[in-house]
Amino acid sequence: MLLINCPYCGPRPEVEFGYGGEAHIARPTPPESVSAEDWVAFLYLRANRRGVQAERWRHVRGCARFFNALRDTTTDQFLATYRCGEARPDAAGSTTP
Amino acid sequence: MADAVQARPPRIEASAWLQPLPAATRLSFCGDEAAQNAAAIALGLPSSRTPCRAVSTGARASLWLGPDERLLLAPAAEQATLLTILGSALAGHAHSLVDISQRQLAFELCGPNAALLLNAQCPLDLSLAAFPLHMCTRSVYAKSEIVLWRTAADRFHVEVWRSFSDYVLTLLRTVAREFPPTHGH
Amino acid sequence: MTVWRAQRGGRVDRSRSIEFSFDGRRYRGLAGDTLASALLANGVHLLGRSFKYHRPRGLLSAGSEEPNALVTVARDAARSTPNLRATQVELYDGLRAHSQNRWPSLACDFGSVSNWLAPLLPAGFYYKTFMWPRFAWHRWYEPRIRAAAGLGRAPIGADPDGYAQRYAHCDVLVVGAGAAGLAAAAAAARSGARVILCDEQAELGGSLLHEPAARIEGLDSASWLKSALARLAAQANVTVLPRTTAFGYFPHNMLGLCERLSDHLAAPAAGLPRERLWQVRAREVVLASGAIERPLVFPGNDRPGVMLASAARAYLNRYGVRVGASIVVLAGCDSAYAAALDLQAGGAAVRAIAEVRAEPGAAALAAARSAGIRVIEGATVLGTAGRLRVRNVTLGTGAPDGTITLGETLACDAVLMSGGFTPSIHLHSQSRGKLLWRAEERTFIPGAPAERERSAGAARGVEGLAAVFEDGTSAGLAAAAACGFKGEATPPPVTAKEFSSRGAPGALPQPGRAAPAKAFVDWQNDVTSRDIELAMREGFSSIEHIKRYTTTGMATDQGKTSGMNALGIVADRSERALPDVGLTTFRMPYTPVSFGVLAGYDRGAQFDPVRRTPVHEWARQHGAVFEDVGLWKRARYFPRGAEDMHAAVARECRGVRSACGLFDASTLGKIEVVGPGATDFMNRMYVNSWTSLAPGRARYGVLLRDDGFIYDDGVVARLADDRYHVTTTTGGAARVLQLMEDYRQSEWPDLKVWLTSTTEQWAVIAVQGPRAREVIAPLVSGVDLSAGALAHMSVARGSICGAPLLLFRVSFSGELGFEINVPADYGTAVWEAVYAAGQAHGITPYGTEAMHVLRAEKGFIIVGQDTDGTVTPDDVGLAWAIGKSKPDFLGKRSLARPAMRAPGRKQLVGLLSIDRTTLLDEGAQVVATAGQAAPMQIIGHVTSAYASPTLGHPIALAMVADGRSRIGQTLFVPLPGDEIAVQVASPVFYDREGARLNG
Amino acid sequence: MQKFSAWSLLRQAFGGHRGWQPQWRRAAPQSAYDALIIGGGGHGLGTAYYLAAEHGLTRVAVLEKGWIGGGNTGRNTTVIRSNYLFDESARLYDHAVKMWRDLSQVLNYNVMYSPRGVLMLAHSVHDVQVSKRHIHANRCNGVDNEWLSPADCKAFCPPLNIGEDIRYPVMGGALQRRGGTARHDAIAWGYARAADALGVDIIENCEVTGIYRDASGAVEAVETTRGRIASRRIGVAAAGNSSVVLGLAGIRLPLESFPLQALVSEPIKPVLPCVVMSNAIHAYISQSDKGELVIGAGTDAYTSYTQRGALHVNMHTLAAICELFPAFRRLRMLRNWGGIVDVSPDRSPIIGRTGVPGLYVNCGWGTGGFKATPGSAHLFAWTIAHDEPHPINAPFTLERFREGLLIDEAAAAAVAH
Repeated sequence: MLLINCPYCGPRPEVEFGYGGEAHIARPTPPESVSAEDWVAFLYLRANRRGVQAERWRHVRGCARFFNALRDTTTDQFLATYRCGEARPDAAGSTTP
Repeated sequence: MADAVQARPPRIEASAWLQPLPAATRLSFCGDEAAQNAAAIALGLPSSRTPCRAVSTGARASLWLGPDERLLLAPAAEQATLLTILGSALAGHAHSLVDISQRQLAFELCGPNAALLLNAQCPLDLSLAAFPLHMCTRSVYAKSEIVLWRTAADRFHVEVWRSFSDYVLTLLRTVAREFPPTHGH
Repeated sequence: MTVWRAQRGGRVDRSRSIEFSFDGRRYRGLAGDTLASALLANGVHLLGRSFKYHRPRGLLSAGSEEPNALVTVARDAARSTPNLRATQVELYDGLRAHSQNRWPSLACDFGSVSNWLAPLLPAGFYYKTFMWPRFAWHRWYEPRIRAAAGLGRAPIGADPDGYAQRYAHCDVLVVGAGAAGLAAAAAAARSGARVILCDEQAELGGSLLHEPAARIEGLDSASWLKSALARLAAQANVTVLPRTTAFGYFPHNMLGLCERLSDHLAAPAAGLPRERLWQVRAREVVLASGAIERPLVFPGNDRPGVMLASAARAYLNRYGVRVGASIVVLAGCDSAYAAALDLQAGGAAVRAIAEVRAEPGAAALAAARSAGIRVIEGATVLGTAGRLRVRNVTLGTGAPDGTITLGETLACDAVLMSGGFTPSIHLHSQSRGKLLWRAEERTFIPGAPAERERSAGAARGVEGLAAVFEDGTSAGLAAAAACGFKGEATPPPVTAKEFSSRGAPGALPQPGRAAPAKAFVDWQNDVTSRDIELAMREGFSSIEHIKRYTTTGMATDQGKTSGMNALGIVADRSERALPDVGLTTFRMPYTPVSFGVLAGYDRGAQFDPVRRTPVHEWARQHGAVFEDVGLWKRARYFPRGAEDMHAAVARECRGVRSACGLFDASTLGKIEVVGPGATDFMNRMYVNSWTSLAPGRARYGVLLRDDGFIYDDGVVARLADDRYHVTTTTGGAARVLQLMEDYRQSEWPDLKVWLTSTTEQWAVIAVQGPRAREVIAPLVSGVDLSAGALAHMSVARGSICGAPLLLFRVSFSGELGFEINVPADYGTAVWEAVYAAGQAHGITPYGTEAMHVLRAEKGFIIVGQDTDGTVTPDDVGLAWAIGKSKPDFLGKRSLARPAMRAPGRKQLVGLLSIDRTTLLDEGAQVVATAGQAAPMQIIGHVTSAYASPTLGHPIALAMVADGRSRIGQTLFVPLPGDEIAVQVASPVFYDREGARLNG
Repeated sequence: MQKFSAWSLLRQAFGGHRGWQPQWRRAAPQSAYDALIIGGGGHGLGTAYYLAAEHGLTRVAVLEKGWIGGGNTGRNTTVIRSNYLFDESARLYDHAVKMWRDLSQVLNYNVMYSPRGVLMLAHSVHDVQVSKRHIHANRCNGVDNEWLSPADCKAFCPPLNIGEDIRYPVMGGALQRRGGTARHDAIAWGYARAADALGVDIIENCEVTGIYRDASGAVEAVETTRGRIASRRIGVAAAGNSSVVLGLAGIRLPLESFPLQALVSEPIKPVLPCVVMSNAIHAYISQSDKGELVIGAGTDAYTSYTQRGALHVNMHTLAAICELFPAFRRLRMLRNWGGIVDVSPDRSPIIGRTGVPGLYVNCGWGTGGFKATPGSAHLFAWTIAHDEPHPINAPFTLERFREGLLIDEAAAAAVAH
């Protein structure tokens, strides 16, 4: 069970959280001017990175806030967690596609 | 016009380690910091900006559940008063105030095994160092969401949605059987 | 006292004799015995049969690595546990154990015929045969192979025992309470850290338990151990857990521990759980899991009586049991000499020590010689004899040129072997820590950690009690320091006579063309050195392939005794360096963990929460039959007398249509959307437009996901300019709130709006039917119920029977309808009041089944039944709900995708069987032409089907390709050996113009 | 190819089994091939075999970064069934089930296909509706699937608890008799041996680190840890690592890779005669020929390439197993492991072209890939050989997400109202 550092509540066990998938994917608008490519990319295409990935979590059984995290998907170690709206930290480290 | 009916809150059996808490006024209050402060002042509570901490004056308490979310607790009789006070204090502040008095119910776990009873199915570190006095937070007990509030070294105030209360209490009683009664709850 | 029990020594309590049985025969042992030591004390060496060849087997070890002595221990039929290691089963009065995998008896097992067929059954033989005739594998061979395979039997009947669980946190978790672990725990505790110390054994002490000669702090090991444990127990910051196996190392320093609470008790107290799972989150971990002795690989090394040297020492020094009277020791490691010396001192005759290495340790040699024990140098082992117990061992002599000549045959009743020790790196490896290969000692030790852990003592190849104490102490201090606790501790001074535990993995050399006898690498799975050679010959080079092809290391001991020898053999035969062969991954659990303890409290009614509404108890008392909807129990129907569901539902429907019905809708999800941004938010979430909805009015809302498919629906009421009361489906409540929060926080943080679940704040009592108004009118105050004042789809506040009331004028039945929302505590009382008031009007309580029929007659969909996750609003005729002028809402862009507008999409229609009597099967498929053979051209399926008491014939809703354009057409519903002609109709069967609900 | 049979086994026995030859060569990569398959699991090895056996391509190599069959092929719970809801899925999976029947004979390798029946339990009114819909649809598609009452379920699977004493009592089940299990390693080894005999190079410990495209944008070669290898046809069957491999060609896929765990018990004598699945309470279980109970757990909540997951996921599964089989509570978990499953948005696979000429992909099998192995490999080989999808896999293109033509088995199972 992962130990996740909620930016609001501090380190908490995984069962308090919900996973929100890849982070920093903006929802394109307005609908009539969004191309099919952009829309399918928003809905479905994911980097699915092997290495450090920016991803969303929600502390649903805690402060209920969504936030972002950098996690190495080859080790499941977190490099950083940060609030929505904050820029992605450089702690990223090297990544493989 | 028919006779007035009586409210029938769920009954919780008390035991050495379990104390039901009386019906209460519960308000889910959301708003920015200004609104939070205005509410605190109106209720005569210190402002509660520290994450996962409860502040209380007398029987009124404000539990930090999220950066813009508080659970306001007060005696049942104060409901109307509270709504009036807050109504006027919050005029002009963007906020949300929702009555959830009967969405959930509360009980107290007490005694030397209180933390152990909880840790059977609650994954938090409940040592005083990690979960000090007045700490409060949403968490889980097995498959139920709870709000946990430490009101004394060996006492926890637990809030649980009413339809989950049977599940949580049954589980607690199962766990309690693991402790020899001599370990006086 | 038997001849095998030494007169003195050991830690067993000679004053407490214990009776037990094995295979029905009664024996006596002593308090402190394991089943293994007690049987040895009775001269019983034959304890089991091997998996494949059913060869007679005795004890190989004295610990949890035991591959042979697997037994079933049964308190009763339901409390029967197969595959327990006799070396771990603690003796109690009346214990009943049985051997496994043999018939008719352990001594005479028909299965051992496979031993004679062995030449036909090499590794992987089953991949090469059993292929003809085509279907024979499943019908013929497989059932027979299955019957022969398996070990013990599953118990019969439900397990009545309880299982406990607990989360725990500590600064330092120490795994293993041998010398290193004790020192680490003591040091960390002294620094002030919160310490948990666990050990898989009943007694803490590890190898100290069978090192009586050692002197620690001037005390003999037993006395020192006693005081050391007392010191630990006295400290408030230390938790000591015996009988507790750390079986798994999970990410972020979470470890799984299994504590055995009652299996060792003759009469466990009622309610005492059998086991407890500990999920421990440790800031730092010290792995002091020790090392496991390696057997030697030589022909006939599996006969009962052939065992590990350290095991023989443990049986003698810890349990006071001699494993034999006449002993040959096979030394691939100096520590084997200690066994020879101890056994001799213990009264056994040591025939000889056969030294299989080129250069044995001088000290060991000297000690043996001075004890008058004969040492045969440059030896190898060519075989053993004896049917159910080893009778003799035949040695060979290796010449410098490598040739091997037949040596002497030594009579004996026990053979003790040691190929050196393998550090127990399992948990370190589970945590994804790196491994280091130590060429000189030919062993892997823990390298760079991946988690916050460190190994100590024999677990990382440290030798000698003094060194181990020192290593443990510094590990404990370092771990505590890493948690911010500064402290000092010094390892206890030690004097002990010790020999090196270094050895070399692999097989003993054999003369050119190896003897037919089998040299076992994996005892339980009957994998021999030649099986491994065969796998390599067939091109399997990765150790993972060799493991899977030969099954070495895949038995219930998971390769604890076989892994390194297998690697050694592969390395030698392929002339690769051992680390180049690679190591198979270590996976949890370290030793097997019962399903029960992992399932824990989640059993029976407590498997999942049972959610009940405030009206539940009333419904139960009035005979309701309930159904599970998500976690909720909902009243499905209220049978009267002998009514079946069909009859009850028909009556309930008629009751609603003709007079008035009473329905518990409390489970509907409710979300209060509040704030100045509430209307913007609702406009962006739901397809509908909310701007024009006046406070006090309600609207049917449709929610899509951004992929354009219907996600949920429900009535949404505007309570005030900045406040909406949103209802969701019962099952949808949580996921709708989650979806809303996601967009609120992630996409539109600018909106000043907040969401609060009020599902359980309100009890919701639906009163539906032409008499509904008359029923509730006398109870309600503060609300004008007249059609003019409270029109269909509106909401008002007032009071009912003195309780606060939020009254909805809505209908899911098609009749005049109200939904009474009162705070949950008033739910039962108000329900009863309405029911009483309704008596005069013939009110009928109805359940979800009648509710389904009534809404289907009106063509109202149920999301999740008439829709699945592939349906758009237009598919089910809800295009009207979409706010045309809105710039955006969830799913708007997706609805513009070609396939979402293409012809041929399935559309909601009604279906009527032509004969007007056949009730269609929900889920039945629809085809356009009769008499098709599979595969048919399927054009749709039935989503809902009911007998309609109102219409007097069955009705159905269906999703049919281009359905709306087919209205009036005849289609067909194929059934096994039958086909039903159906007519496509409008999905609204009743009161199309809606006169009744607007009444 | 050395023939496998009882007779050859007997003959070899007299020679102490010294006469067996390697089941496949340890091939070194050549500089160029007619076709390259990236991924040495069942799907990839099978694809190479069918390319050689049915499409006459013999200069084919399979590039495996580790050891063949070491990915999901060797990590799954070997459940085989074809009772999927949608016509497209039913055709796809039934194509595979039909091929399983003869696979041992075709490959001369006992893959131990055992049609012992797959029983999928229903625990609620909604479950029953969904099961019935599957059964009707399957029958119309010529796929066997039948409804069993709780008593019938008990008769078919005696240890099953159909009592009322559990939270979600069994309300019946859908049984596919042709469903069952097979031996996972045998699939990889059997295809490898048969492909090798046809000249296919099976190259282990060879990780692809780059994909080269020519001026026209078409693929021309790959870079590997064992050097550059040229080919104008490249098929990717890399399961959990599909996004990573296709990423080398600059392609983003609609995939997320999740850990999927499974576990086995200690071996016990035969007790469970069939495969039992319960989607409602998340459990599936069968018993291996060796006697181990083979149990599949759910996926973890987050994407990961670690091939391991959390304990609480297994705990949830075992709780469900112990409810359905209360006598199993005292049995013990022997070994647990994790695989990486590549999950597509509609839980259906992607088999076809990628938009990059010469580059083909077979991925998105999620938790259900093993059952499809022979069919998937057969169709993928056809697709690569013809540079267009076979009619059976034509609906399973990458384009379907753009069009919105999803084949959403998961969504079709809907969620209770």
